[in-house]
Amino acid sequence: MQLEQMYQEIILDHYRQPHGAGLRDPYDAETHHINPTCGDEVTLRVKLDGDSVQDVSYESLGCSISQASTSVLTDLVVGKSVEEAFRILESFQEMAQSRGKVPGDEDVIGDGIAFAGVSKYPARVKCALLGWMAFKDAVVRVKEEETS
Amino acid sequence: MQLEQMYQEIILDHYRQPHGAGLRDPYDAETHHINPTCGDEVTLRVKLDGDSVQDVSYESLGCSISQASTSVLTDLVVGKSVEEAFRILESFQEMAQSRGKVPGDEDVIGDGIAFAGVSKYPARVKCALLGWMAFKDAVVRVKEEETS
Amino acid sequence: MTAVQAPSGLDLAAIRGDFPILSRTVREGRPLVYLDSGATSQRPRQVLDAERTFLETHNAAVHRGAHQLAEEATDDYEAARAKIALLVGAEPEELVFTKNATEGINLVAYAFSNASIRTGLSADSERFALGPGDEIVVTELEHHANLVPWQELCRRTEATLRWYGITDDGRIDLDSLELSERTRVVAFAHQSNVTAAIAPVAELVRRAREVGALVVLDACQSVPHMPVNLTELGVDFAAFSGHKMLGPSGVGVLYGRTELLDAMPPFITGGSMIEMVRMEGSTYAPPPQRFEAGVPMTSQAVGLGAAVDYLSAIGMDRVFAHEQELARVALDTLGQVEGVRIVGPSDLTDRGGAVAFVVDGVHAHDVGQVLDDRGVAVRVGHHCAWPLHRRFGIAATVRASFHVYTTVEEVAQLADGVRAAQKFFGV
Amino acid sequence: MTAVQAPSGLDLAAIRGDFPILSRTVREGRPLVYLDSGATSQRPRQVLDAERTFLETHNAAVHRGAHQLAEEATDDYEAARAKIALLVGAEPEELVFTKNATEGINLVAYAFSNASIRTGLSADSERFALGPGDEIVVTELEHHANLVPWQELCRRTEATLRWYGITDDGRIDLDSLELSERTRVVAFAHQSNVTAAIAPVAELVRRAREVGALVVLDACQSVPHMPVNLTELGVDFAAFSGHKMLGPSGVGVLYGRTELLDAMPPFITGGSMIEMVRMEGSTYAPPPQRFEAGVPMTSQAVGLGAAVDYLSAIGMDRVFAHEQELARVALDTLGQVEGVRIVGPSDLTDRGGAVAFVVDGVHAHDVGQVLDDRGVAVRVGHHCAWPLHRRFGIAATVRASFHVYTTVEEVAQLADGVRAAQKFFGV
Ligand SMILES: Cc1ncc(COP(=O)(O)O)c(C=O)c1O
Ligand SMILES: Cc1ncc(COP(=O)(O)O)c(C=O)c1O
Repeated sequence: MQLEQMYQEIILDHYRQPHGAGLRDPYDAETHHINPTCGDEVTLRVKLDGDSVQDVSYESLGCSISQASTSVLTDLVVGKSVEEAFRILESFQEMAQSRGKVPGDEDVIGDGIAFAGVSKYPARVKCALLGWMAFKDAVVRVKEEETS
Repeated sequence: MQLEQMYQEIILDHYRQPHGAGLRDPYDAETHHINPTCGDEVTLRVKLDGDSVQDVSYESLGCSISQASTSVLTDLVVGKSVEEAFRILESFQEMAQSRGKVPGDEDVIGDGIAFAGVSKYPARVKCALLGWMAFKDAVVRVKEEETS
Repeated sequence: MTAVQAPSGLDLAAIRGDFPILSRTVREGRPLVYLDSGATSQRPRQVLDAERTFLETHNAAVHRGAHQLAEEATDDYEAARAKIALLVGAEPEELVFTKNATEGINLVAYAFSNASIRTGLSADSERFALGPGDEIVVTELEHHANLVPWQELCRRTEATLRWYGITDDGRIDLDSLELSERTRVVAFAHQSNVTAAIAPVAELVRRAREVGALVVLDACQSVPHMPVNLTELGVDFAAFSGHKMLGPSGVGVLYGRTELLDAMPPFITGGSMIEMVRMEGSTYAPPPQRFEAGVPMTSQAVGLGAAVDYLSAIGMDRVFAHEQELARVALDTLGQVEGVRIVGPSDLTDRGGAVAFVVDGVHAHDVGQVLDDRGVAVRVGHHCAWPLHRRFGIAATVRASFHVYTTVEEVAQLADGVRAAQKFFGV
Repeated sequence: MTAVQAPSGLDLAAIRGDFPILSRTVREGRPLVYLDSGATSQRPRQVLDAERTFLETHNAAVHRGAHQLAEEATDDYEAARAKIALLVGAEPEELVFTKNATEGINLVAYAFSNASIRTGLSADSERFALGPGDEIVVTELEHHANLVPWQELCRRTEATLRWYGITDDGRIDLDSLELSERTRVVAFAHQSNVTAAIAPVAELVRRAREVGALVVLDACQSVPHMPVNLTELGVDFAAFSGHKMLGPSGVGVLYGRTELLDAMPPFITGGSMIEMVRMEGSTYAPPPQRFEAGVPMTSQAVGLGAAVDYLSAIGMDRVFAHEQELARVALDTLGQVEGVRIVGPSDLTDRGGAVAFVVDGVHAHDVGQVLDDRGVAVRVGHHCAWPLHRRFGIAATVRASFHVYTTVEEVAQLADGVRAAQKFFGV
């Protein structure tokens, strides 16, 4: 069974009890991302405090992988500086898109390494990244608004 | 050599000395037909006398087959009734499109049976029919004008 | 995989032997159970061989050359058209080769918008001209291929898109819309690629005729799976794809009544579709050539001809019977699993052989993953019918779909897989 | 057929052994001498095998499924795109799979006309909008595929078509036209499919840039026959076909600079090219997916990838050298036949390997027939370049065209055949 490699216990835990779920006020930007192949959706809000991520809240409709990865995301980035959060994001994304070649650095992406198995299933990589891309997009928007 | 079967002496004779060539006045209708695959052209005029074909005159630019077959056409239809001319045309066309299966009736199409070999070369059938289709078209136009 | 004599009377062992891919294994050595034929079917050796023989002995550009190879290639290409015509009850010159059904439907949509710009066109094409106030009618269950081209046509011509809704069991809801005198096109799927509901073609054609609208049939999921006679159905246009009917990818067919094809302006233009070309302007060949610009999908047409031979030898009525039997087994066995909801008709009346469903508490992607892990290939997602899914308030379904090589035993594995998924995700 | 070591250093015996069709005979047992590769090339075993292996082991709908077969099929399809990108010096995402080059050029032309109807479009697409007074520039030597789509675009948008004339030796006459500030597109063939003249791409790109026009390169006769780096050439779009480069029919490639593809509205719409679909309207995926609606020509893309491998293993510079050598032999031997006139450059400067000619007093069709009778397959007619022929006051030419499997001995048979034709027709 390769199934257990993909759906690690950590993933199933996050899926059953997602962290930080729900949409909260106040927020600086809200994004809505969709996976066009399966119709999964996430609405995600970001609240920054200067240069650090104060809150990430979200509502999502999707498979276990996308839900769990968004949950892990909130654990990893809330309280971090934007720079640090983006470093985590990059590291997570690199692993997720590596086709099983990059195991992921636990020091950087914590529970995120549980998704290393997902990276072997190209059709599921988008699921794993759905929330992360929505987060990236939201932060970029806040920054754009700040500078404009 | 299959070549001699296709280019019967009669064809080469008509090709070298086409009958009825040149555009003449008076005429009732003129048509211009083109073979879109090779660019060959024929301009053809028909003069009817009541219900009989008084003259067919033409100018053509094309291969030996198309030139010879237009020449044979004039021999066969000039002086005939329109009805008779169309019977000849149908018979010639049937043979030309038969892929070598219909040898052609010499009593009806005279020298036209020399083109039986051409019918085995589908790409050349259009050449053999170019003048004939222009003739048919021209007669149809005269008839249409008469009735309108 | 034990492949027994099917109740439908097909010799499945022999049939499966014709499909090399069916003997492979996936994941950790599991026999492949391919239940995704609605997306694309597999090809029998006979189709692969026909294409290869053509390429190794007759290949040349068709309708262009005068040498022997070109003659033979043209003959093979046109013979394929004639075979396909026979299968669907049409005349060969009513069939245009396209790259897929999607292109076929776009061809019709673009013919309308090209005709709507009247400069330089003959009066014949006027019947295709659209403008503000004109209506195009589709249904909410359409595949994107039979929806988006019409949306874009409406954008280009300022015509209005209207649609029939869907009933709770996934059929076109005939009561949900009245056509009007301004309805110019009624386009719908012969068989839904999600719910497998078969459309009431006669009734829809009658309604369209009543208001003088043209009927475009998306026959992607019917021609591969059941006997279809397009002339008897009385539709004006129909499109289907080779790759869903045991034939090659890269080839599809658009059917159009001669009188209509004759009057339509071209879509894709270029070589081999012209009558005369000058720098100042060009005139075009009669159909079907007018709609086949460029060097076509020659060997693919030949392969599709061989697929038609293969299907005809079995008999489309038996193909349909076999798939209905498979649908019955799928509906029966899935029906016994608690928490499974079928999206589509739950009995076999006017229904083809695909079965789409959701599993309460387990997302379709996750069900699909568990099935994949067991070697069972299904499709998960909206299957290019997003509005249909939205209508049922769901993002994604699991769809199992079949063809002539699918066995009852394979279908029975679906329910086992779903139970395994429920267990795995603890619901 | 003795196939010796070619002067260009190719091992022709080995190469010819890869092409099964070359060992067949035609007419009454004559060895096939295939000199019609400009129309369509033949395929080596390696390409046929690659397609077959794909179909027997990995075939599935790409970019749609989540099961193992779908993953593998998608990987193979995208790997093919990457290989082709490498061959032509582009990024994979700059390449769109089409059914042939004709579709590729039409895609660009329709992007312009679709952008010209501004309703519902983003501001990005504005740079493609055309209207009265705008100019599209082509040349008089274009293949119909790079002429008729632009005529039709002008019909749809009321833009004006203008063109460069041709010099007496069959090249684009750079002095015959001045671009203007209203020139929006300059479209031309990299290599003429009749005269084999290679266009001065750098100069034409420079002129187009000067007035802010986009450059569309018809690379149908260049990519299969010589090293081409599209990025270095600096063109905006380019189109070529698989079947002319030892690959399958039914697949072609459109190259577009990312920035442009990004901004273009879609052409053919349907499944797999969408971002979000609602009945009320849809949004579209980024390129190249945006332009690949429907189930694509999957195995054909894989086959084209294998053709690229095959050509790359030989080396495009050596392919070009070989064909130049063949052109030299053709020009030399035909030059010795009285009454033969070459249509195109008579030396090898900026010239590829096709040779078109007329024979005084014998129509091209008749020359072709005599050649065919001897087993020599050439093309006769206007080769979809009717205006070019009209420019030279001729209806039809004989064209001999080559590929990597063509031998010097084969080319030498041309002149013999022409002499036989002269004798037969008594000129
Ligand atoms: C120069 C040129 N352009 C365009 C084309 C059209 O290619 P296709 O028919 O493969 O679309 C051809 C070949 O037919 C060609 O030689
Ligand atoms: C009902 C229906 N319509 C249209 C299509 C589009 O077919 P293709 O992608 O082969 O063009 C499909 C399949 O994908 C389908 O199932």
